[in-house]
Amino acid sequence: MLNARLYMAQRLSAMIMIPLVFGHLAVMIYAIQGGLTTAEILGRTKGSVTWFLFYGTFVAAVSVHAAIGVRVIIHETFSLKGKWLEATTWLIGALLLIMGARAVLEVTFA
Amino acid sequence: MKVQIERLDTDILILGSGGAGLFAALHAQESAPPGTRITLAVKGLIGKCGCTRMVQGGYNVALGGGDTVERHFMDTINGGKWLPNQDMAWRLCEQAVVRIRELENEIGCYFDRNPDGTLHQKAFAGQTADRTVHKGDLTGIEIINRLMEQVLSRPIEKLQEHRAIGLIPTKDGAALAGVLFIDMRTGGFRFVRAKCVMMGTGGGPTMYKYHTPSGDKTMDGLAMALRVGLPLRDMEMVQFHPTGLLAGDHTRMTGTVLEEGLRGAGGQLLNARGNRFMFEYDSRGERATRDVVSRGIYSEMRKNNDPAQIGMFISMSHLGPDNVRKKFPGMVKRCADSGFDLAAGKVEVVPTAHYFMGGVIVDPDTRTALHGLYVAGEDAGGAHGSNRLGGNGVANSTVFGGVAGDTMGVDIRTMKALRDPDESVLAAEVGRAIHPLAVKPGNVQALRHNLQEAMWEDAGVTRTGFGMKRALNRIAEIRNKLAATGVDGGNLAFNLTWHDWLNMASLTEISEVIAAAGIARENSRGAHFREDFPEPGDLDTSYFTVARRVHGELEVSREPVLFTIVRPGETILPAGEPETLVAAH
Amino acid sequence: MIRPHRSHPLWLAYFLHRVSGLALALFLPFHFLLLSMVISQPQTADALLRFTDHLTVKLAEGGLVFLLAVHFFGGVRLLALEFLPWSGKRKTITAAAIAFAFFVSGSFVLRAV
Amino acid sequence: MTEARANMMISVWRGMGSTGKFETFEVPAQDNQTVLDVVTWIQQAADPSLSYRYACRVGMCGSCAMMVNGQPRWTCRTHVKRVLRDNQIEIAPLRNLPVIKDLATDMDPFFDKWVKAGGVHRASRSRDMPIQEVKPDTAQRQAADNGIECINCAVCYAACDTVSSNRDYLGPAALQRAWTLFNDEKVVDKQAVLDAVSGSGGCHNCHTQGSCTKFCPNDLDPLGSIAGLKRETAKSFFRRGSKQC
Ligand SMILES: Cc1cc2nc3c(=O)[nH]c(=O)nc-3n(C[C@H](O)[C@H](O)[C@H](O)COP(=O)(O)OP(=O)(O)OC[C@H]3O[C@@H](n4cnc5c(N)ncnc54)[C@H](O)[C@@H]3O)c2cc1C
Ligand code: HEM
Ligand code: SF4
Ligand code: F3S
Ligand code: FES
Repeated sequence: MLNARLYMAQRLSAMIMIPLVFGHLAVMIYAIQGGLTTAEILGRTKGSVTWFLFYGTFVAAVSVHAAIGVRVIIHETFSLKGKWLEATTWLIGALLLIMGARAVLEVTFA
Repeated sequence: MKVQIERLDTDILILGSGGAGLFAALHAQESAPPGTRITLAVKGLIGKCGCTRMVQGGYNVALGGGDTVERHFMDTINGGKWLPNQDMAWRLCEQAVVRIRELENEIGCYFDRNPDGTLHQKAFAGQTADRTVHKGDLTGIEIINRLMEQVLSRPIEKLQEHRAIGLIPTKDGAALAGVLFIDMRTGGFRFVRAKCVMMGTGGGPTMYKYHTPSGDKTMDGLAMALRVGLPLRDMEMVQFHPTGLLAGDHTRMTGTVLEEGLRGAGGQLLNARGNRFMFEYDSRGERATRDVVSRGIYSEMRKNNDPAQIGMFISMSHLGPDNVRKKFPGMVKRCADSGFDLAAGKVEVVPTAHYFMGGVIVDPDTRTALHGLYVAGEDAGGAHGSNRLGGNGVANSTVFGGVAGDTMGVDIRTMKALRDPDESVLAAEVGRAIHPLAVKPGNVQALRHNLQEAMWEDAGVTRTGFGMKRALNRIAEIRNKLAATGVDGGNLAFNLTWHDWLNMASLTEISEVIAAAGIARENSRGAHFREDFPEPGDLDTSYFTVARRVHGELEVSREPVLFTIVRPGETILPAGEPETLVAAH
Repeated sequence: MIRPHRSHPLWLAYFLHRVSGLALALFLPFHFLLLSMVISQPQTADALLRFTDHLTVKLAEGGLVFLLAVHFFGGVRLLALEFLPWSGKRKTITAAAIAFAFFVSGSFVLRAV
Repeated sequence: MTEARANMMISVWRGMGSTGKFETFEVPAQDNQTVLDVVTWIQQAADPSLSYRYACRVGMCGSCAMMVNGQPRWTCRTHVKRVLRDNQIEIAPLRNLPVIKDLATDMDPFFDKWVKAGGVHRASRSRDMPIQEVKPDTAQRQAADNGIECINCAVCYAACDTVSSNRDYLGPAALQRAWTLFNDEKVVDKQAVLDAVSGSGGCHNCHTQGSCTKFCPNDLDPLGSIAGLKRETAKSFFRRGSKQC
């Protein structure tokens, strides 16, 4: 159940995530190796516009990307389509966006 | 047995989806008044059955560069040994030029090009110019796929896997009312009334032990025409392709064509002892025309007369296996899939029944003696005479299919109403079809084998009067056995064995005509070679045979060929034209 | 058993990509939840993060990174196939992507442990 | 020449519509025997009620495809040797298409989608005009040629899991036909070709499973063709986007 627009949205969001995921993986490896605590992590991220933009973009992209991805799986597995499929897509996207936004905000500004 | 017949009406009904049927549908749709209902009924799936799809070599058309319609025409007449209906042959050559442009420009076919972007043309045996347009060696796939798409995307009604079993005339017999079908998927009967019917079921000489056509082609159309009293011409003319694959009785691969180009490229024919033999029969050796090579191979087979080693061999390896693989990738792969090594080894071959020149007598506009019935393609007789040139077959079906569509589009404007069928004929045709269902089931396939042996031995590549009379007896015996052989009618849906029986009924009916017409022709022309009459006979008094059923009896007569355009010994080419434009090999 | 029409590298790559994508999509909300808690309930969060010292948890985390890596390289492979002029080396790309994903996640897990 | 050897055990799917079961037949082994020959033998010698479809018997018409040991194949060009395992073969109707009876499927959905994908030439010249000159070895023409020999056998369609799970998906063969049209110099309105494959069942639903290319008996590459369509639709997406702004 993908038309050209959904496809482009999914592929473009994937492309945006490429550097972000790369960076995230690097940070995680570094973090785990350094045995970082919460405080240490927060110390680096709090008030940082860069981190905000970094994770904010990721959250926005992944919400779009995953919502469309899961939409496809739902359609193909349960033959769901039409209104319900649209609603599900939006719901997943919105859920990810809200939870993600909250996390990013808390980590960078709160 | 109580039989339900579902009834359906349309305006234009087309039988068959080869080059003839598909073109008829497209042209009828263009030329008939808006709102005309057009229905395409076919024994298989649209575009996926019949022989047009199997065309390898290509499509003959004179497109300049020295070649002219006149030259194409003269080649066709010479090839047909002065038997063609000249007006039809002319129409074929002239219209092929338009049809090829239509195929390229409107239908969307793409044929092979020269490096400069113009169409590539080559010469088949028997042609005096590079004339054959092609798409590699899969020309038919390109033509039929594109035609099929066009038909599928237009408002043309489809009756797929609908087998026509009877042409049903009106009560007074003056016109056609409609066609009776079996819906093969359900096994039910369906009668379709139409103002115009175009028959393009493609003949198909599959009553021979070795044959090339697709499995759905079993002379149904000609058998139906014969039963409704129409005259058939040139029915003795069966073209054999010299190199059919021989792989045993149990496989459907047997009889399929190894392409002509193999011999053209230098392929050698070897006998059982591994020696070349074609030069004993013709100075051109393996490159001689189909009929000559077929007879050469057949003679060697008879000389050899060894049941353990039936066929001869085609060998390519002297040309270098890698070279062969490169030049004939499709053919090498096909042989390999079947377990043969064409590139490096040798492959056993036999002459194989390929094309049927005979058919319903039509005028150049495809009209028949029965009002409302039109016939085009391999079902129609006349355009090729005693021999069809390679490349003229698909030209013929596409040209006349289109002509039929145009003609029907015009004629239908004067046909105000659908006609009612003669119910007694309808009932008789249903009765004929359900006959085996009431008889104890037996082995239909064994009878098909018997028929194929009989025709191959007694009415095949070379013939004698004695042999063909024996063929008639053998056919009569097989016909009787068929009538006593039943089919289990427990489930009629997609019941192939029932259709095998019906196929056999058509094949025996037409086999009889082939043998009878062969007896009536006491000379040898083109595809028809009689050992007891090996000479071609006087050209000026050429005759063609006409067979028809009169009060149930088969009658064969001879009618003089009318030289409406050119007489034997003359030519319509301008004086001083070279005999051939093809560079010698 | 993998059905016969599926037993080839491209199909397996497709399957891995789907499974990893789905698993990521299911995991991501929890991940976000965790991050939010870092602020609102630091104790719980710290406890949780310390919890990641346990071997099993580390392996599970490693699994997720593995998923991300698989999906990431599979995704890059797809984007390359779809948007770069076709190279004729699809199988090689597929194999390389899978191998690389294993390498990255493998080294991650080893380092983490 | 055709000495018979040990019998093979052939299980064949029997039934109408969506119900049925496998039945086993003992079939004599021969030299030069294709899967189609095996099916034919069963119908002619063992069970006259067996239904299947074929026409050309040489790999040109694409009407004989079936699932052989779970893999879609042309039966007329598949030598028994290639598929015999432990002296057994399992033969079933082609996947992803409604079954009419036994081994014969209804191919209409496949062809409906062919048409839906815009798989038909739209004329820009008439039969009264000369044939267009087309240079045969441009990259564009080669791309069209690469897909043009498709015989619409639906083997790829049967191999593709996206076809199974997404009813609207046009499938590899139809999309490949669209790609050949896109690359055909004679086709003028390229955007129409792209639009036809950009809807909810279009090329964007392909997950690059690659089974189509893997199993196409003609060695064609629908996967590559579909990737081409995705690329070109993406380009046109940006082109149009910029025009709209
Ligand atoms: C292997 C092979 C190679 C050939 N190569 C060439 C070549 O290179 N060049 C060339 O010019 N010619 C070639 N020919 C000949 C050419 O294919 C035919 O002359 C031509 O295609 C016939 O076209 P048609 O439309 O009359 O019949 P076909 O294309 O055979 O179509 C007949 C149609 O009628 C249908 N039908 C049959 N019976 C019934 C029924 N009872 N009810 C309903 N429908 C029915 C069939 O299913 C089929 O759809 C070749 C033939 C073969 C077999
Ligand atoms: C850089 C990172 C990523 C890239 C390059 C990427 C790429 C892709 C691509 C190309 C697809 C399409 C596959 C197809 O249609 O066959 C896809 C599907 C998908 N992605 Fe991602 N992705 C990335 C990250 C993520 C993340 C972080 C998630 C999870 C939250 C995710 C979830 C999904 C899902 C659920 C699908 C659907 C899978 C399917 O249809 O089989 N992706 N991804
Ligand atoms: S692409 Fe290949 S497998 Fe698919 S229909 Fe065409 S020939 Fe058959
Ligand atoms: S198998 Fe199907 S998913 Fe795409 S690559 Fe081929 S069409
Ligand atoms: S019978 Fe025509 S492709 Fe197999």
